[in-house]
Amino acid sequence: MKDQQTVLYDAPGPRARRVTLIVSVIVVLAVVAGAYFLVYRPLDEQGQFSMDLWGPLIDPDNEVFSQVWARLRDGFVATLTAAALAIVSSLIFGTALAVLRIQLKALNKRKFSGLAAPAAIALRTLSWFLSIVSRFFVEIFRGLPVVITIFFVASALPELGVDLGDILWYLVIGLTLYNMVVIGEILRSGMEGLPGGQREAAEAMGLSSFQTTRMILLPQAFRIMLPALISQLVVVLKDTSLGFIISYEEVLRVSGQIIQALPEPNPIQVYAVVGAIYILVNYALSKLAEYVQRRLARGRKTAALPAEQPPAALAAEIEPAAKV
Amino acid sequence: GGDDDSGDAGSTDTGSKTFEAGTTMERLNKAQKIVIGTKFDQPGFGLKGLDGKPAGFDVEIGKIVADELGIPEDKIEYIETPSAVREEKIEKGEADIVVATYTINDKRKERIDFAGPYYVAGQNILVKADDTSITGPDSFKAGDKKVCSVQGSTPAANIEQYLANKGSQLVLFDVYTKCIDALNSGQVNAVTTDNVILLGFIARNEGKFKLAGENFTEEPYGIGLKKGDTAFRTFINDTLEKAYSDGRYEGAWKDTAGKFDDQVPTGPAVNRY
Amino acid sequence: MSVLVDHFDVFASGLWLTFQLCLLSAIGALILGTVAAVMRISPIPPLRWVGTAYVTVFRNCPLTIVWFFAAFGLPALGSNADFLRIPGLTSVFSRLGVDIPYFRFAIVALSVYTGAFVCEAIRSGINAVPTGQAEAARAIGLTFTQNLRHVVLPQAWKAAIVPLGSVIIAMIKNSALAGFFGLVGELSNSGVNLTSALGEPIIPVFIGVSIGFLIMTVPLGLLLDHLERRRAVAR
Amino acid sequence: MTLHRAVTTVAAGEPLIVLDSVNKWFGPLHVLQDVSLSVDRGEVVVVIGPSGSGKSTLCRAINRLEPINSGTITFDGKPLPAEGRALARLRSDVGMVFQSFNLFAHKTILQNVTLGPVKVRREKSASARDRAMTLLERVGIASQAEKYPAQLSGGQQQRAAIARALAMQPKAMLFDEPTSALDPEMVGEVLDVMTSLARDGMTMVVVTHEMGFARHAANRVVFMADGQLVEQAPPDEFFGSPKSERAKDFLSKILTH
Amino acid sequence: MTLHRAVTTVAAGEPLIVLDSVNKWFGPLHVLQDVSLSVDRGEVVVVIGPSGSGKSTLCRAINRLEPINSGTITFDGKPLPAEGRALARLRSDVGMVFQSFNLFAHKTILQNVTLGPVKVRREKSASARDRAMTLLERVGIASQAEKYPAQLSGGQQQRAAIARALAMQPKAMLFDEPTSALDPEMVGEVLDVMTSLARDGMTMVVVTHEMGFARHAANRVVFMADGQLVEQAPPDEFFGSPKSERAKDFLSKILTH
Ligand SMILES: Nc1ncnc2c1ncn2[C@@H]1O[C@H](COP(=O)(O)OP(=O)(O)OP(=O)(O)O)[C@@H](O)[C@H]1O
Ligand SMILES: Nc1ncnc2c1ncn2[C@@H]1O[C@H](COP(=O)(O)OP(=O)(O)OP(=O)(O)O)[C@@H](O)[C@H]1O
Ligand SMILES: [Mg+2]
Ligand SMILES: [Mg+2]
Repeated sequence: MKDQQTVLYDAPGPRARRVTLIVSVIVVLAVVAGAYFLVYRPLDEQGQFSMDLWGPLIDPDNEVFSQVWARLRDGFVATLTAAALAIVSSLIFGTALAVLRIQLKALNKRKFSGLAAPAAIALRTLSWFLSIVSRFFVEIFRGLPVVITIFFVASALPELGVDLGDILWYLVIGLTLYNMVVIGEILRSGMEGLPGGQREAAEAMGLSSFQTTRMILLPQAFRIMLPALISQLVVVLKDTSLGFIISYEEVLRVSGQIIQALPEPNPIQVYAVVGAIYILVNYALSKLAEYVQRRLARGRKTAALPAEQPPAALAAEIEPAAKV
Repeated sequence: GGDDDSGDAGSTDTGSKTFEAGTTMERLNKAQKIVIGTKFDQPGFGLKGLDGKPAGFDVEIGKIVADELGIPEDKIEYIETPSAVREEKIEKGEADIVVATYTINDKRKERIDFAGPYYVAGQNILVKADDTSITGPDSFKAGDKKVCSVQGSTPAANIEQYLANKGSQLVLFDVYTKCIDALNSGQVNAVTTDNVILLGFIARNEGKFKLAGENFTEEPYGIGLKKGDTAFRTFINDTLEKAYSDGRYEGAWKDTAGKFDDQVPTGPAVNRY
Repeated sequence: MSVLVDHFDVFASGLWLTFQLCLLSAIGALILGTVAAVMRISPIPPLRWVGTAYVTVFRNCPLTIVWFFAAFGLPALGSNADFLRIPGLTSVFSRLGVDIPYFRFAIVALSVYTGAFVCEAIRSGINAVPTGQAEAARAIGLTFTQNLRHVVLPQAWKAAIVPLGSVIIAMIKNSALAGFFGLVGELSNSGVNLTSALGEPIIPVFIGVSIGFLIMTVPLGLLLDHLERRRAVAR
Repeated sequence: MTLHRAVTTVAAGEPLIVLDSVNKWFGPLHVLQDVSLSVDRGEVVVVIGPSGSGKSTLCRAINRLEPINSGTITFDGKPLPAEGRALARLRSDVGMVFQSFNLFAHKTILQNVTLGPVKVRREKSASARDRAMTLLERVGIASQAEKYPAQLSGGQQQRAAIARALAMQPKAMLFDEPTSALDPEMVGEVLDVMTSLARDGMTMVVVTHEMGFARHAANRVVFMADGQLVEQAPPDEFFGSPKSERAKDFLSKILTH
Repeated sequence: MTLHRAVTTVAAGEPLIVLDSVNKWFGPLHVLQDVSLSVDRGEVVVVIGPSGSGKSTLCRAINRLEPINSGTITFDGKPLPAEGRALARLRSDVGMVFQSFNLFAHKTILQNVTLGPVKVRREKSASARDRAMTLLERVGIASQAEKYPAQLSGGQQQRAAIARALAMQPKAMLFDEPTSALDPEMVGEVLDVMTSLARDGMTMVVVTHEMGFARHAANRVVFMADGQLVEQAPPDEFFGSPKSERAKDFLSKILTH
């Protein structure tokens, strides 16, 4: 599949190449000048580049350098721990949710004509009820800000008598509630986006609806959605920083403490360094997603990569860098 | 932290302390372990340092109590108790005591008990050193001065009643350092909260800031503990009084909050309600 | 639950402020994102690099850090975001004109962060237009700009509507952070204020805040689901 | 209509598939209108007709991939079960081959072929494997057994799909335009496999536009238009002298160029 | 190779399209290998060959939708311009019809047909509209002018696409498998339009698998395989006695069933 972008304009001829070169030079000059006059100079005039502020972060000979980095490392470990736990549990529960919703959809079509009337009615009511509940669950947790969900979990659970001890778990639950819904919808739309023939071929062969979902649809949805799932990891990694609201000591909160503890407060410098690390890690992850996407497109071990799979209301988070 | 000279008087006779059977003091002494709730982000009172350990006046007070219980410093476990969760941590027994710039008031007394107060703070206003236009909370009534505080805090609620228009006068962040940055770069004219916190910032930014006028509230800081544990409360009150007189209180102050305010407070009378 | 009734005015004005913030930020994000998208598909390499760098940085950086730089980095550069005091707008959105710049900083933070995602949504819309359309346009002799204007963009816009909507929903949810960066009276900030400072019970207050956000996000989400289904059928 | 019934009941052999007054609506669209058809054991029936006339729907109704609104369909003497285990069992008795192959993209050709026998028929995987290899041999792609569908040409994929259907040892096979998605030079190889199946006595219902195949392999040609079964006759008769106007018109369109 | 050049230069008329030693790579893939071909004014050339042999690429190279790596392509005596207005003008002189129609989905049929004349040729919209209606009349879909492409059948869409190309009053037309995406009963209507175009003396290069069309409408058949132009001859000669093994093999595959 060719990129739309490459067919928008023709391969440049000699004149187009010349124009491109001239405009390029102008753009580069403008960017450099802007960076110098609008960013570098004002910062420099305020002494934001002084070693007093940067030393603790970049000068190994600085007396607090190792302490600062030890704390930052602890912060990153806490961030990664929360993110890893959240993504794993989101995957597990999200898969369950997706399978549940797909199965309920199939179940709602059945009439249970083989069973006695009361039993059939009971079963149909149950499956109808479960569909409604799961739909509500999805809409609510998809529509709530993650900060609110986390805060709510951390304050409501103890109030309801559920005490998990470590705040890590409240953060993990809060992140999971949101991300399992997102992942569940990614997988569900992945399964529904597969060519209808896959399900039909399986059913025509005599596989049951659950067997079809488990053996045919889910594995392919996982493969197709792998890039989107990896991108979701980026989202989780970023969202762990919301743990500050329940004072979970992830890297941003630790950064705040470091800034207060240093003799010369240097928030701009600390956040610049932490932000850069975040960007590097997440960029690597999205490159991985891109790579996986390309491998999938080449190997085509799945029936099809649907034209656009992100379900409504999710695309923002899951749109892998590779795809767009 | 300056803990080296404050605790050694008591730490030699750790095992020799005995307490009446069945009391909290006996339990903690036997266990040789105490969990103290404090703040991790309050300069001068409880701030997690670069070594990862909290330090400050509240922490020192906690150490004095622990010492009196016969528990050495390295057996103290600190947990973070931000404002919203303090009562809960005490009720659940997750913290044996909470020393965390904890203002004594009646609403809180419904859920927990307070020993102390061990310090009486008061809300005040921080302005730039050359600012003469703000002299107290009433200066905000005109509606042109902007003030910063922390989201969900009592000082923020207190200052609101002096404001002509909340939307164009009040700025709230999650921590005070952000308020200081905003004051520095001119987005706000003042920062308000308990005087001790403000003193900390004055000390850290020599000559830049000053307090505008007197404290306009009283914030007696107490030590939170489980409701109904009168024996323990009495013990802590006794401990505080002892510390007032034997210099440990003064030492704790000098090494921590005293760095910002060289005027050593006199220990306030404890309230044995 | 009586909190919801007693403090109805707090919730209502919080919702209104959040709505203003979201509306203005959405406009800003759409403008920024469109510019970035055009840069990213342009034939000029440095423009593409700038667009790509912008998207890479802001997609991968936590919003809290972006917001920090909007609220404290801009002042460090000597700006109170006064360029947002747009004469006509300040009379409608009074917060835009006040001396306290944090409403404007919030708009900057949300617009710049969301703009990166808008850019990608628009590009995904462009990519969703079958390549044959652009080829057919070139084959009858349309130039690059004619091709974009008459053939690709009108169709891309339709394909981008759903992803764009998702981006805006995400932005509305992200606006909940505004309270932590100086904006007083926004919905989630009002909730924190009610519980921490006024000691109101947590659960009902947060149900109120949640309802406020769901009022904005759920109908938009349902609308998008609907649009998407309609598009799927049409295809 | 009665005429057709008469024709089919006169035919030799014993009916395996019987449709009686089948009606099917998609919303307001009446896609199968009172269709009656009977297919005998060992018979090869080719269904032709313009696009949208309901050929696929007919085919899919036979193994209930599409539920019908009224009428009855009987397979091997029993009416089609509505759902559940019984329906799954019926389906495993009817092999189906689709226009777009529909091989399971994440499984190798061999896994595609053994999946049904192992999971539905609960066969030992060793014996399923042996039989699968024999079938792949028969359709001429034994050497591709370990590859994934995407690595095969269209013609090879369709032959693998036929092997997959045969692996269930079905009593009848349904083909829905099996060669329409193929590059022209691959059509022949698939038709060859189908012709050999027909010779071996498999009961087959084939929707196709390949008139050559209809001519030489079908016992009967059924012409559909607008959801109705308009005409049916042995191929020589049908192609030689179509009776209905619509059949004449259709044949003129697809045979001239 | 030299033989082919000899054949084409001997032909009557004046060459309109001349490809000389054209080479094209996609990465490591050599898809056009030293291809030389000349098409005279008024000549109809049909290109056939197996899938992936480079037929589409050849077609697209002629109006520079695909740039080539070496060799030259001349149209109407002038080498293909590389870019800009000149290239756009060339393209407006060469009509192109795609397998997948590629009608602009958001415009009506009439708008599709008038877009080029108005935006590229800067015609008055009234006159463009009149001519468009005449063309739609000619391809038999004047009554559909106000509909959107998705509302039309495949055959109607392809005829609209032909009208769109004709609206630019091209000197030559390129067809890339114009009937492969159509239902069989619609193939005829499109081929009819193409045949009438050929009769009217339009210069045409047609990639197709429709051997009937090649036989009765082509002046010359060109057979491609693996990026090479293997054989070219008048249709009778080519279908009657193909010279190369590959052509024989290919014909046997697509003509038997
Ligand atoms: N799932 C569906 N929902 C609604 N309408 C449908 C559905 N499937 C088929 N139809 C309609 O039913 C009619 C018959 O469709 P069917 O696929 O059986 O025709 P066909 O003869 O197989 O055509 P073709 O040769 O194009 O495959 C068509 O008008 C089609 O649009
Ligand atoms: N944009 C591209 N990038 C890389 N390879 C390409 C591209 N377009 C075509 N190819 C390859 O070039 C070769 C020739 O392609 P082309 O489409 O010209 O063949 P064709 O003869 O038209 O085949 P078909 O009958 O299937 O349309 C094929 O192997 C194809 O995979
Ligand atoms: Mg069909
Ligand atoms: Mg081609």
